[in-house]
Amino acid sequence: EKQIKVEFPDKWVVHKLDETQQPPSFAYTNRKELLDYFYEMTVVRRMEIAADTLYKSRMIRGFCHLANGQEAVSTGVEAALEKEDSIITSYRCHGFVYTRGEPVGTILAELMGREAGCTKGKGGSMHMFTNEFYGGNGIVGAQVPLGAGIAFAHKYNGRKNICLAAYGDGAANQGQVFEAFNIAKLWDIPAIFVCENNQYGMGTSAERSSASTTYYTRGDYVPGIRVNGMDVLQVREAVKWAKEYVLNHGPLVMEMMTYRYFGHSMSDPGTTYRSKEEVENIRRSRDPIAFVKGLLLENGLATEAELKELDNKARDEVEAGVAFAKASPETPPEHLFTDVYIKGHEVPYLRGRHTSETHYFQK
Amino acid sequence: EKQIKVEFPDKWVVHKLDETQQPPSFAYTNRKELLDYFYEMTVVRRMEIAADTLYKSRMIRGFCHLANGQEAVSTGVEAALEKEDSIITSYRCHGFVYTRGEPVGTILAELMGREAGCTKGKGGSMHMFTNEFYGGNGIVGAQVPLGAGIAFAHKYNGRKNICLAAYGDGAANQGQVFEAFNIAKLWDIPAIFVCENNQYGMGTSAERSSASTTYYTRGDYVPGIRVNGMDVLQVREAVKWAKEYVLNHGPLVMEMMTYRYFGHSMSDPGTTYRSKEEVENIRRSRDPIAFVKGLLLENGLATEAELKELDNKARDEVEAGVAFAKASPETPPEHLFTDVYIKGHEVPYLRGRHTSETHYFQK
Amino acid sequence: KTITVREALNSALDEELARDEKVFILGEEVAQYNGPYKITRGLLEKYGEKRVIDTPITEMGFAGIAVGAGFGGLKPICEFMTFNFSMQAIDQIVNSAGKTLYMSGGRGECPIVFRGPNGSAIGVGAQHSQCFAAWYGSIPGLKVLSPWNSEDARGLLKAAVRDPNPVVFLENEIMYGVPFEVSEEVLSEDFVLPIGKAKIERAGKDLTIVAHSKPVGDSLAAAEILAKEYGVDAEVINLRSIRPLDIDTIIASVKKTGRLMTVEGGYPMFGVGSEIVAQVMESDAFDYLDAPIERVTQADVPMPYAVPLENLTNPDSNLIVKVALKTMNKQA
Amino acid sequence: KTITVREALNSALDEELARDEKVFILGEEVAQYNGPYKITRGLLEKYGEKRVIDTPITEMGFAGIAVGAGFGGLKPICEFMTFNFSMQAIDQIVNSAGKTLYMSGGRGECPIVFRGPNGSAIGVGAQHSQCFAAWYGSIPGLKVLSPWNSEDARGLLKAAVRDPNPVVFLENEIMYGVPFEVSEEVLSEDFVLPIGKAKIERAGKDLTIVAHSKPVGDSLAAAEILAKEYGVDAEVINLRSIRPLDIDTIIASVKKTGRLMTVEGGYPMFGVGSEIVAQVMESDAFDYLDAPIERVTQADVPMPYAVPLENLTNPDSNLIVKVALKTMNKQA
Ligand SMILES: Cc1ncc(C[n+]2csc(CCOP(=O)(O)OP(=O)(O)O)c2C)c(N)n1
Ligand SMILES: Cc1ncc(C[n+]2csc(CCOP(=O)(O)OP(=O)(O)O)c2C)c(N)n1
Ligand SMILES: [Mg+2]
Ligand SMILES: [Mg+2]
Repeated sequence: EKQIKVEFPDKWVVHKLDETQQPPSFAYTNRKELLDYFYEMTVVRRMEIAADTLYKSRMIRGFCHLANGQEAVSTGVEAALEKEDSIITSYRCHGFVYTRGEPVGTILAELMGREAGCTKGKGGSMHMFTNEFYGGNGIVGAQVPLGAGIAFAHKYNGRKNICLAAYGDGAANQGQVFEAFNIAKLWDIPAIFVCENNQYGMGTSAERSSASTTYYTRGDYVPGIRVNGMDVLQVREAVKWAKEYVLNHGPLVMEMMTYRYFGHSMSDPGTTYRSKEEVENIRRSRDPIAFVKGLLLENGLATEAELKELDNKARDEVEAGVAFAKASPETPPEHLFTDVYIKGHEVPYLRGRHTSETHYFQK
Repeated sequence: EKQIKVEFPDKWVVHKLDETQQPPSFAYTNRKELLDYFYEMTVVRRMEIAADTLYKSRMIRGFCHLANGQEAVSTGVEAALEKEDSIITSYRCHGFVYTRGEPVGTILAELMGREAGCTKGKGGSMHMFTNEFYGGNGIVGAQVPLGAGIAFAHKYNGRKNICLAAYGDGAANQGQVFEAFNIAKLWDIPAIFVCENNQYGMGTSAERSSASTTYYTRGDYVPGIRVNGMDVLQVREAVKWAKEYVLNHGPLVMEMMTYRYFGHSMSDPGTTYRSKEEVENIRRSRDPIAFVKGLLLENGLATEAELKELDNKARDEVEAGVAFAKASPETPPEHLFTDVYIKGHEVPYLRGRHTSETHYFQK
Repeated sequence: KTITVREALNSALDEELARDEKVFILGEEVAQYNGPYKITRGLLEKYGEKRVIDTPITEMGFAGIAVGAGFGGLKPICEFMTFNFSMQAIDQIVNSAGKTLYMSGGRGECPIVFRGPNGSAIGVGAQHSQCFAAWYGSIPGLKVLSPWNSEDARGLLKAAVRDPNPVVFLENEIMYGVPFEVSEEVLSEDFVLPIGKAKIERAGKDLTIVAHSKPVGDSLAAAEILAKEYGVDAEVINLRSIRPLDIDTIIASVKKTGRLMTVEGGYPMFGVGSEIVAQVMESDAFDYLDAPIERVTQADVPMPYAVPLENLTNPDSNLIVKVALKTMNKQA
Repeated sequence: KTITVREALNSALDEELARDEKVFILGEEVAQYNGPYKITRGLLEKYGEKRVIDTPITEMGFAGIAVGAGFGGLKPICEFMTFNFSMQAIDQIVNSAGKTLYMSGGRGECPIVFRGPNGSAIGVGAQHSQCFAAWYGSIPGLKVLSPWNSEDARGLLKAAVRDPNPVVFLENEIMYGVPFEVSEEVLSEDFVLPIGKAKIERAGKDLTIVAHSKPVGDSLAAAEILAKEYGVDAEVINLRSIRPLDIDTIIASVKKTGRLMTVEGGYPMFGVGSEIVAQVMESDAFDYLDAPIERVTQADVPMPYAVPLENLTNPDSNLIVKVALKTMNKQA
């Protein structure tokens, strides 16, 4: 396969890292890789749009946080890591769950509360799990110490794997994030702390929530790096490098500059605290899928028609996923009392809403 | 009164402060001031020693955290602030309670659980209160946001007063400290965050608890300054300057380099995690009371005999305090149910250990 | 006139901000965004940035600052986006706000209100659906209120702001949009409800149903079914206050009806119902009981997301009817 | 042989560390300082820095890391210097450790033990004296144990470490130094107690006293007085486990004695006693009750420091005797 070399336009912006401790200023890639990224990101985007539609037709309920605009982060991260590395994120997790290997169908089924959902319909949008993916966490910031703990386990077990813990610009002020930084640094824990800076936490802009918005520096004594989170190749190179770095030197803070197109959740139109122009402008100039498309076309690695075809294929995959999810039955009542405790190690009974609904476990 | 000028031996060690934003490199002082400081610090030291003795004779119980070695912090802080400024600290608070104006007697009475105690014997060692002194807080780190809130109230009310919130080197890693820094900076809250770095948090040395031990820099975007906490004049000048600074520019982090001679609390001999030599060496070379004594003698402002007399006076004051405390009755049972709620706004009754002991409030 | 619970809360906040300069509101998205659930709509515009303040997503920090501001003589209203997130700040609520007056021998007053939605909403899963009534209710030093309708919302919130003690005010997201008829009195600026008094929402003679928050409505609906379909005349008591708990009203009712059941949205164990049973047992109403007291609660599982499971987790009027009939020893 | 509760806990930790490489201990001062209360004495020396780890004073952070390590396949033992400080980490305990298995449809296992002293010690005031049995006990997904003596301490701690669910293990500082006679079996490396079984510490026929933690000893002392001075033969049940709660053992006892009282060190409202009363009421034991159930608890105040007040706040054997006599309808 023919490789192309893509030079990154800017120097890395770093904190407490010297010239020798930085990702390369370029990436090698090829047609196959780029088509894969294009396809994957397109599936994720279309999946989120499908979720939006399903929500509006009341087949998904409660919270549902979409990540359109942020696709290069999940795809780039996955491209850099091995399956044995771990990832943990906030509730805005659908893309990661897909790139970690869960099919569209089981993700949408989860959103719809179906038995086939990747967590049996018990978790919903915010709480998806899959292999070496530890959720989907609903409590802002909680995943950061959790991620440090997962990374700690890798180190304890003598594995050369890491954990990447993603959190938002709003979450970046949470005290437990700083507590995790301190311990991770003291114990040389191989964790990459990734701040997905999409510039807003709900309706509050980064400037209004954070006395310092250079999130890559917020680890203070923990080195940091800022990454263009809209460029899948920069994300990939940075994370690949970061994995080696944290295995050898302990934790790193990585700020991914990104953006969400939709509102914070389904109840937020996403238009009161920012202008339509701002959103449109970023869609036009920094869209992560358009960026890969541009690379493919400009380097003559693919044609518009091929990409259209891939786009169609992505649409089909998502449609099939929707159909799969819809066909799955709602999670049936038998599941109510399972998974509260580990099978075989339950408490003798769990009370229902009334003693008449109490469930007794067989021993 | 004849003034003397004391030049500080070293330049201020600062973080994000430029040359124009620093305390003076000297202090003016005089015989009266220095004698006052000498006396006050001696009383505090003797009071702590009295507490130690009372503890050993089982007249004080539970936790009791003594601050011998750290006297210049409370005395220097008080010398710099007005009575309308606020102070909040950790459980290691006796010295501050005295310098804020509470007599030795009511402090020792509190330690002994007597009715005359400054909080009626209800709080004990860790929870003393007096005018514009908000405790004595038992939860490591909790006083930092509380202090920011007290400072916020000053600003809200349009008063030109500040709050000084003191916490330890161990506490400095608490997430809520960073949360408070961030909000204080965003809102320009006039708080001085004082890290009393006595080098240990219980048995853990600063290096083992903190990935960065330059505590004056731990505010990141919050400017900071390091102060020799064993020199009452440096403490005073730094805090005086800091008050003006925070009123005009928002929060500041101040690290006071200090040391505790005794164990962490009465159950800690204080000898397993550090050497006797270390303690002796600091006592010999950096003791805050000896320092003031030296200034007075070297500058011919007082004689050994005068100081001996003052020392005797301090001993008498403490002895009188001990006698006062011992004479006060133990807090009687009537107080059990008062102060749970504000008088006149209680709940109708509070249950005792059994319904037969329930207390009903008159409405 | 008819107002929603949201309007009731909003107007209560508005009036208390107007009434006392020392009152201010802080919380996530309370100002520019007009509140995550729009309870603070319009308040920023009216009272400005000094009084209505957006915070970062740092519950422990801003709750601690709010408590400190209370010590400093202000009257903070600290909104939690939901009480689930108050767990991050619970040490400041319990150990700083709740216990300081006592530890300080009366010196550390803290007139603060912590408020926000509590308990289950709809389809939001396990981490966003917990009821904190019993936890906060167990803490001496706190008062804990749990309004159901618009009258409760206005009267109790205004009372909470005026109370000089720390008050935990547990709202219910599902109720925010529900309209209720209210009297002129309720709309008056000086309308406050007494803290610690339960309200008999429906008088009845056969059976007492005690509930708080949304389940009060479910209990009233059940009472209608019980009356129409089974000729059972249930008395429904709206607790309104969790701490203090108005056991006297419950006891008086039990003495009349001889039968009692409790309904709540929280976990069953160590819950509001448990305490009511225990206190009734300790009272002379015990001798009046013609049947054991029954508890209806959330099922003892973390809140599931899927509809069929969620439905089996939250109490509803059907179940209340069923349990009421059991208490009455009647066939459904 | 006689061992203290401290020795029991220490040996249990030692053996479980030896038994399973995945087990490790972290917490404040657990390693170099040998434990703030010396429960981990000698373990650093024996197992090294990898397995016995000092943390900074950042409960939320290290508890979250411990939970994450549990997700990652390790078996962390997370010591809180006291459970009062677990309030800072309670969100990680409840929302991360407690609920994840359920939310993840069984994918997120977390075999962790949170342990440390709980409830009142002596003379440490309001912020250091809270009992968390009822709070943690209310959370589905957690198991909650509360040992009293050396046998409990060994058997339950070893069981907790081996249980694949998150377990909250509530010790009692006052008991650490107390020696108890134990059998050979208790000293065996494979001694584990079943989680969720209460133990009848003293059989009796007149009255059942249910307690957990230190109050078990107070109840036994009271039972002796009751027997000697009043001819009352009390059965004393040591709960051992708060969640699950062994109501069957209590019910069987009540059916025998007809009288029940509960004793606990926690706040009265929404407490362990409340739940026991409610569950007995829901059982067929209700009909066997010859007197109302009585609860003995901490007084409903933040823990005061002064001795005379503290004495009126904590339950003791005198009070237990008095209440027992009331239940028996006897004069003291
Ligand atoms: C502790 C806590 N507080 C508040 C919330 C409510 N909440 C959910 S998402 C969110 C905004 C988070 O913003 P950010 O960290 O920037 O992540 P983003 O949504 O932009 O991905 C808030 C306030 C929560 N879930 N947990
Ligand atoms: C949240 C919390 N965790 C743990 C403790 C127990 N504890 C009390 S003091 C202390 C050490 C604090 O050290 P430092 O902050 O350096 O203050 P110093 O005692 O040196 O003044 C610890 C761990 C506590 N009181 N609160
Ligand atoms: Mg964001
Ligand atoms: Mg220290």
